[in-house]
Amino acid sequence: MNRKFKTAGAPHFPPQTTVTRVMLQVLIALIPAIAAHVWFFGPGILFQITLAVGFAVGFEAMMLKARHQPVRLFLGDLSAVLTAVLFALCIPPLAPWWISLIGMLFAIVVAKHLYGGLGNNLFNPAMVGYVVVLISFPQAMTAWLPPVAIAPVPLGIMDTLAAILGGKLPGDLTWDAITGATPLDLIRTSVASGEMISEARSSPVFGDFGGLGWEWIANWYAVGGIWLLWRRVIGWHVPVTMIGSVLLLGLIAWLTDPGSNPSPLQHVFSGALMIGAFFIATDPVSGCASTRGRLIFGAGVGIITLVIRRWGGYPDGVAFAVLLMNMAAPLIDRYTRPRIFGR
Amino acid sequence: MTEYLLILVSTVLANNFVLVRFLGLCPFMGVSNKLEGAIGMSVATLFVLTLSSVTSYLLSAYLLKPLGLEYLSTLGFILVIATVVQLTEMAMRKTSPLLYRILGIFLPLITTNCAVLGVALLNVQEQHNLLQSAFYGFGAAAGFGGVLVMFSAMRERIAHADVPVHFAGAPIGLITAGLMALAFMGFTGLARL
Amino acid sequence: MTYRKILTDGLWQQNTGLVVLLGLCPLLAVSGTVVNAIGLGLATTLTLVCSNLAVSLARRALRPEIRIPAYVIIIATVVTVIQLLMQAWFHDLYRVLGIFIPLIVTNCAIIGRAEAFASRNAPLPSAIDGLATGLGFLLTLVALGALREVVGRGTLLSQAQLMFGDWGRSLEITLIPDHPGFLLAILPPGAFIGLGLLIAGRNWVEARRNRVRGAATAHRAPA
Amino acid sequence: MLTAIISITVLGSLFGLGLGWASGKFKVDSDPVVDQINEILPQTQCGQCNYPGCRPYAEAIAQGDAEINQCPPGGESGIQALADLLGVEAIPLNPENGEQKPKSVAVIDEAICIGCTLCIQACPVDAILGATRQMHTVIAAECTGCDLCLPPCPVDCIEMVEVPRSVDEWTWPKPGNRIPHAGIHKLPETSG
Amino acid sequence: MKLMLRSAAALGLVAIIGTSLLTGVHFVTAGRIVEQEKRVILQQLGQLVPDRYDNQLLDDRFTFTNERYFPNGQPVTAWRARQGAQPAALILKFNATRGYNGDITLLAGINASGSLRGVRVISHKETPGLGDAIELEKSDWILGFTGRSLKNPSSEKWAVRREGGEFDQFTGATITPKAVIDAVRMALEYFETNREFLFNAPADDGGNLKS
Amino acid sequence: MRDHLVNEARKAGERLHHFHGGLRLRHNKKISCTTPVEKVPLATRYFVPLLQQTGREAKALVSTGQKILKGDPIGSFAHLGSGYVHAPTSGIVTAIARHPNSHPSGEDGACIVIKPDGLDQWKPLQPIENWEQAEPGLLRQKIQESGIVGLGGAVFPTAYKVGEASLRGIHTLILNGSECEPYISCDEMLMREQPQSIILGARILQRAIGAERTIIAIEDQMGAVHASLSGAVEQSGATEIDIVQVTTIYPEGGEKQLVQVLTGLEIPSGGRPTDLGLLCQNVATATAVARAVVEDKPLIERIVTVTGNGVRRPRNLMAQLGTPIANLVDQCGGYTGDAARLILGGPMMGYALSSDSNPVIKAANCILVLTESDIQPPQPEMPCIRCGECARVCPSMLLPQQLDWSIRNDLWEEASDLGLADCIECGCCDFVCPSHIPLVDWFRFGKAELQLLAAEREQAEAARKRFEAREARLQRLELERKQRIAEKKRALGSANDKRKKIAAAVERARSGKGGGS
Ligand SMILES: Cc1cc2nc3c(=O)[nH]c(=O)nc-3n(C[C@H](O)[C@H](O)[C@H](O)COP(=O)(O)O)c2cc1C
Ligand SMILES: Cc1cc2nc3c(=O)[nH]c(=O)nc-3n(C[C@H](O)[C@H](O)[C@H](O)COP(=O)(O)O)c2cc1C
Ligand SMILES: Cc1cc2nc3c(=O)[nH]c(=O)nc-3n(C[C@H](O)[C@H](O)[C@H](O)COP(=O)(O)O)c2cc1C
Ligand SMILES: Cc1cc2nc3c(=O)[nH]c(=O)nc-3n(C[C@H](O)[C@H](O)[C@H](O)CO)c2cc1C
Ligand code: SF4
Ligand code: SF4
Ligand code: SF4
Ligand code: SF4
Ligand code: FES
Repeated sequence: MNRKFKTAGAPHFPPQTTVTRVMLQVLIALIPAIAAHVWFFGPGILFQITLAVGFAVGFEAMMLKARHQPVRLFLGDLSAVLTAVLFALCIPPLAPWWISLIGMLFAIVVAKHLYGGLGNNLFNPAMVGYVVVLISFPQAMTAWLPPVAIAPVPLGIMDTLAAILGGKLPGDLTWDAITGATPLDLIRTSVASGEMISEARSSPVFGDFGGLGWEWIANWYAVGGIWLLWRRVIGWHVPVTMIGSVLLLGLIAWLTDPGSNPSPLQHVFSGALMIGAFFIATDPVSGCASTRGRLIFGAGVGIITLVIRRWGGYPDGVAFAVLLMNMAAPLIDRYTRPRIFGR
Repeated sequence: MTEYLLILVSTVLANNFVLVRFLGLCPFMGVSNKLEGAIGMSVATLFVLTLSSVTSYLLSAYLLKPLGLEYLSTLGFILVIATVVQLTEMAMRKTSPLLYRILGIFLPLITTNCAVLGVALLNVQEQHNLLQSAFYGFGAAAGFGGVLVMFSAMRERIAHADVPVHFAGAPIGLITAGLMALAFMGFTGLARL
Repeated sequence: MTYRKILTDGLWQQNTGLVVLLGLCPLLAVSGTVVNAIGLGLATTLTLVCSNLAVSLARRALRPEIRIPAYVIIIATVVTVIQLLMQAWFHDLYRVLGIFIPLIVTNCAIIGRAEAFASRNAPLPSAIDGLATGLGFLLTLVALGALREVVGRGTLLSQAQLMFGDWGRSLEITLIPDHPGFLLAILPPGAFIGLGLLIAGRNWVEARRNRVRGAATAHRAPA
Repeated sequence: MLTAIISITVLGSLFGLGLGWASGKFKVDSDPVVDQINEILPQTQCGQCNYPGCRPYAEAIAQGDAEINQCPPGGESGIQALADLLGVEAIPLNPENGEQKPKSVAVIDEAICIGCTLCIQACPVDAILGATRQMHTVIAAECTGCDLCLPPCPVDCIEMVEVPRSVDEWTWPKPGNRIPHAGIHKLPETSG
Repeated sequence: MKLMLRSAAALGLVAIIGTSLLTGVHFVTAGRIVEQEKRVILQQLGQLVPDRYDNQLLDDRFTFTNERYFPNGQPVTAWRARQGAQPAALILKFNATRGYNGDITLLAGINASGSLRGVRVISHKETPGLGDAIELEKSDWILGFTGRSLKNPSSEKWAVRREGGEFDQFTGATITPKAVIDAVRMALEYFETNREFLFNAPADDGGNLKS
Repeated sequence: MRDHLVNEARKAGERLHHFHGGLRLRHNKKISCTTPVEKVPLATRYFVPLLQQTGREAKALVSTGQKILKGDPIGSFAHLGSGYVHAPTSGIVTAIARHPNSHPSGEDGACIVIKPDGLDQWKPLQPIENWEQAEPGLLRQKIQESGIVGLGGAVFPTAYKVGEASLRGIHTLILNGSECEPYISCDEMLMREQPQSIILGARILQRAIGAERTIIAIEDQMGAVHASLSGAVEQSGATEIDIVQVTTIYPEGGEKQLVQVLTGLEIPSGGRPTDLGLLCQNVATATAVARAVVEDKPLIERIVTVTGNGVRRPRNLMAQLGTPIANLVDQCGGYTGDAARLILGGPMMGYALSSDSNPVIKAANCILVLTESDIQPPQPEMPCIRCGECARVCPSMLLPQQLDWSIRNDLWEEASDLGLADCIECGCCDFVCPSHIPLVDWFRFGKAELQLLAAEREQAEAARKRFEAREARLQRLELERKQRIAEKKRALGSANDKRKKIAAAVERARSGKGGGS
């Protein structure tokens, strides 16, 4: 009559969510922005994503094998895929294939697995990969296509593939002919050469409040991000403080000297700020864990981004700002522990 | 005013002594295992570096230069530094023996922290005046200390991570420093004069 | 302490760059190319031998509270002499190595050897210790320099003219033609990461050697 | 030429003077580190460290005369704590000093005990009660398990007994390790 | 007290020995070092002036400022080469202020005729791999100035190709070359209008290659 | 400081407050609330464990073969103000043996096995007549004799709590009826069916501790309960009893959370509600008190919710302690085919039992049987991705993820700084963790380890003191011995002196004599 049962620790509920589900939701949230990217800049980004995911999964599997970890289990968590997609979204659509290779080598092997793999990395892998290729191959990494709408020569699918895989451009086109500066680049350049922002603003790559095309991609990032917020995959702290600090400081700068400072909206809707605020600075692993820590983290990323954009040598500073705050995260976590109940 | 601000920005960020200029790496790697030790070392260095930057400036400007003895700079500077360090060491041993224990062999090694002599030599090279030297020394130490403290907080986390065995310890520490330097590349061009 | 042990300690077991982690600044700063590495390595080795010798000779005369300042004076003297000589005869190389020649003074490895070895040993072993330590450092420098130069530029021994005069130009070896230039290796992050990889490599070699040795003894044990 | 020598010499002498003064001025008198070390030591007072008790060993460590790996009762965790305090690398326990054993207490077989008081004299923490020619007992709660009372006993009536844990002292066990570390897919389930 | 004196004495002794040795070496090497330093500077400057001049090029220099042609209050150094009493050539050291990452310090050698003998970059902070092709070590681009003058090409052609000029830009980087081209043109214009002053101003002490 | 807080706490219940974190869980209570509480018929054997409350096992007061009456004390505790275990029915003690005892360890414990005689005959009952006039001390003694422990889950001896509380000045008694765990409905049924005895218990407790008023906290989803309780309050004529409905968020039934919800104050870390002048008791505990005082019936039965998808007809049962759990399940129609896990307690905090031969114990508020699909799919544990969900839901405002990290790496000081001791083991963190880290298991282990370390340190400290005292004593003895020797020597010396002097005097005298002659 007596019946035996298996025992297990409390609580006795099925798992509410899984790491895989979390990562999957982030990937889903990126879809609108990817679609917008294709719409505005052509299909290059799709090839870049494919390449980067391929390399990332390859490196991930290799490292898991080398570290004697269950390969299937960890490949299934999709974190490497997410890293790859975010990386691909940061590089120019026509970047040669080996950019992805080297970026993923540093992202997955160096920044992730040398630290012990999922959950242990101190730096945001995608951003490590991006910054490595950015400083190593500035030429390839600054070859941005202008939006299809104003491109002098729109590239077809085969042309794009040939450019990525073979470095060949159709006909007698040169890189200089088909690539152009990004809006932030123009702002940075005009500041460097002592011109007024308004002069740069006359370039066709500027849209209504950000870069032409870029502003819409940024919007779609925000939509995806808000969906993630609603799904509680990310918290509001990082995006709000990051965008908030950029808006606030950008506004102050703009009001004091509109000639050499772009409007705060320009800041928010150009470059990597939106993807950074919702998808990159929110990386839980390399960010702060405590609530106050996340507030500081977000604000820090925003402020450093602005400082680099305004005074630094790079047109955009999101990636650097994220890495810099990654550095500070353990220290911040140490000193922003929440007050324990009753203490 | 901006000039001094720029010196600070340059020494702390754009030309961070540890991550960009490669000065002061031995204590950077050596005393970064524990956060407390790192903070202590940073404070000690802040004190020693500022003081020795100023004193070595004085030595250079009022003794070596007038007498045409620039070739003795290295010797003179290192003497000044050694003395400042030694005094700090004795004072610390007296006032905070535990800190003294934690900093262990590294306090005397502040003498041989390249950053200290580096600051003195660079002061001469860049023709700083007294106040500039003070700011330069202070900024260098602040950059050193800030990075050291962050690094040690990171290392405390790495210490218990599942790092591949051959990389445990110094290698992953250096790779982390490398990634920090990578992040600091973002500050290039920041302190353009 | 046999001479053999002094040598293996300096070159491998207690290698300053790879194991003791002292003298890191010049190691990282001046390892952009092999030629710079050799130049600084030789200067450092020379300094180590001379300073160890001098400290060992003076070791009985120095009281504890002035020991460190005294070492420092000795080392600074040696370094300045080398600096002046280099300035006079290897001026171009001197200009490339820049501030890191006077900074040999504060190469922690030098004062470390002075304190740990020379202050307790006779002149001859001290000089040999200096030589071994210096060569160990030189080797690490060259290894790191080679790694960074090959990965970063695809060449070896570029700019050899700085050290060897004009005939040095012919020493340059291009390993990877049309190398696009991997700037990371040449920039500061590459130095850190490169040294990290070298140390990990040394750990790996050491682990393998121990395993082989362990296997050998284990094999013998039952017999 | 002469100015050079003179100036540096004067400088050197001045610094020497200052240092000499400082070394007298800042002389260190006592070492609170000893107390901190002693606090980490397990206070078993067993002497396995080759010092006549924990405090003497603490003093030896503070002096730099002893390594931090000579206390078997403290075990690895003790060594780690010492290493943390002193900012040095942890090293494995020196096997010459013995090995870490589970905690046990001495029990005197009261039927055999002849009341010689020798064990009372040996006990470093006064954990044995008894009077001459009367039966002795060990106060289990105060016994540190140092083994020092065993050798002097002329009739070998003392035995070290491991301290058992009963059901009501049961505490939750250490959970199984994370699967990836074990390298197998196993759920944290134990069959009943 | 005794302790103090003993320390002082010992340290003093070490210092005496060290300094004496150093001073000795200094006297042996001092001459050669000065010579070497001169050689280095001359080597740099020598590429930019004609072989034939007979004055002490290194000493015949002076420093001035001119906000219109050399903005941001930078000090400009001029070295003058003369053949007999005749001006032979001039070397100007000045900054291009509109670089991507700040100032680019240039040396320009200008023949008495007003044509460029050559241009060199002394220091810059441009992005490695992108803007640094202005270094002679990285590419030959800077040699493109040799032989140019205000009339060759005509002044509207003093620009990068993309903007209809005669000079190449680098792939992905136009700011840097533009900055250099503009600064060199301004220097030439200044030379053109202030030739008298440049060759007749009294020599002073200021300025050297490094800073 | 305390006075200020106590005064603040007097406002308890005026306004509701929030506590940090917590979870809104699916309630699942309805399924067991459809039928009234049923009595469980006499079992053929009772297994009464001797370990039924916080502390150590009780000592058996009976021996094999002894005949006992219902309510006779059969085991007595030596810890925490002592207490008793009583016979659930009349019969014969057939054995005192090790038997599964519904303990989280899963190990067997000593149980008194009783074979009922079927008469269910009470021991002679001596209720306290007229409790309203009785000495509070007498009431407390009754509570102790009746073996009452906290029925809210912690099974801490109520007498001890009440005794301590009476010394510290309590103004408000809080009766905890906010049964917050899903599935469990025993308190709800109790409040519906026996509101009078709860009110009675409240008033008795109030008198026993000298409190001025009582707050009964119930969940806002228990509509019927509010009506029945307020009816009972009116009936009793008591004016100092308030009923407060709190929002249903797990774990608002936790003492600290409940106090915070009612007062807005946090019980200081390491402290208890008494620090705020409050005492918190479960509603069932109050009924047990009422029964003990006015009927002299000790704690031998309790309401147990038998529920879950693994049971055919979920319901609440009034069960004697010691009844095998299988009997309860049988009365509820037995298991469904896919019953997979047997849990004592709720799904969040309960522990899984390995067999249904385990007896009902004082802590058994719920028998939950879950099916495969309730607990599926099991997921492997992954590394923590530091998502921070655990910290977001932790009602103690801890950082579970960092706690876990420090426990795994033996960083005990760190764990203690991070507030390991403040974890209430509610399981919220565990529930939300996407990496399925068994956080609570680690915290339970860690808390025990921390206590062990503290005990060790205490022992070491005591050993050090005794060692030093002994050293000092030995030194003193040594010194005294030396002094004694020295004194003896001196004494010897001076004795010699004296002798010499005498000799000399004698000599002199003699010579004087001689001289004189
Ligand atoms: C990180 C980064 C660094 C750059 N560095 C330089 C530089 O040093 N010099 C330069 O002329 N352009 C540099 N650029 C490119 C300019 O921003 C600008 O895009 C370019 O000069 C415009 O030239 P294009 O029309 O050939 O694209 C850099 C761009 C980026 C993104
Ligand atoms: C004086 C006194 C001491 C107490 N000591 C403890 C104790 O050591 N451990 C314990 O779990 N509960 C103790 N309690 C009971 C607590 O107040 C509380 O009711 C108990 O921890 C159960 O609460 P929980 O179910 O919220 O954990 C004590 C109560 C009092 C009045
Ligand atoms: C997470 C958690 C949830 C709890 N939930 C309840 C509850 O729903 N009802 C209850 O009476 N006690 C609950 N308790 C126990 C209370 O904290 C407290 O111990 C009890 O109300 C004290 O009364 P008692 O001593 O009469 O059991 C819970 C404790 C914890 C830690
Ligand atoms: C909200 C969110 C944001 C993420 N952002 C990044 C990211 O910016 N870069 C990245 O490499 N991985 C990101 N990941 C994936 C994952 O956390 C990352 O690969 C880990 O750092 C690997 O240990 C993100 C995951 C989530 C849930
Ligand atoms: S070995 Fe024994 S006596 Fe020595 S420190 Fe450890 S416990 Fe104390
Ligand atoms: S009783 Fe024996 S084992 Fe225990 S402390 Fe005393 S001497 Fe040591
Ligand atoms: S179990 Fe502990 S740590 Fe987890 S949520 Fe509850 S109180 Fe917080
Ligand atoms: S919920 Fe789990 S994965 Fe998230 S931070 Fe907490 S422990 Fe880590
Ligand atoms: S070489 Fe050691 S600090 Fe620089």
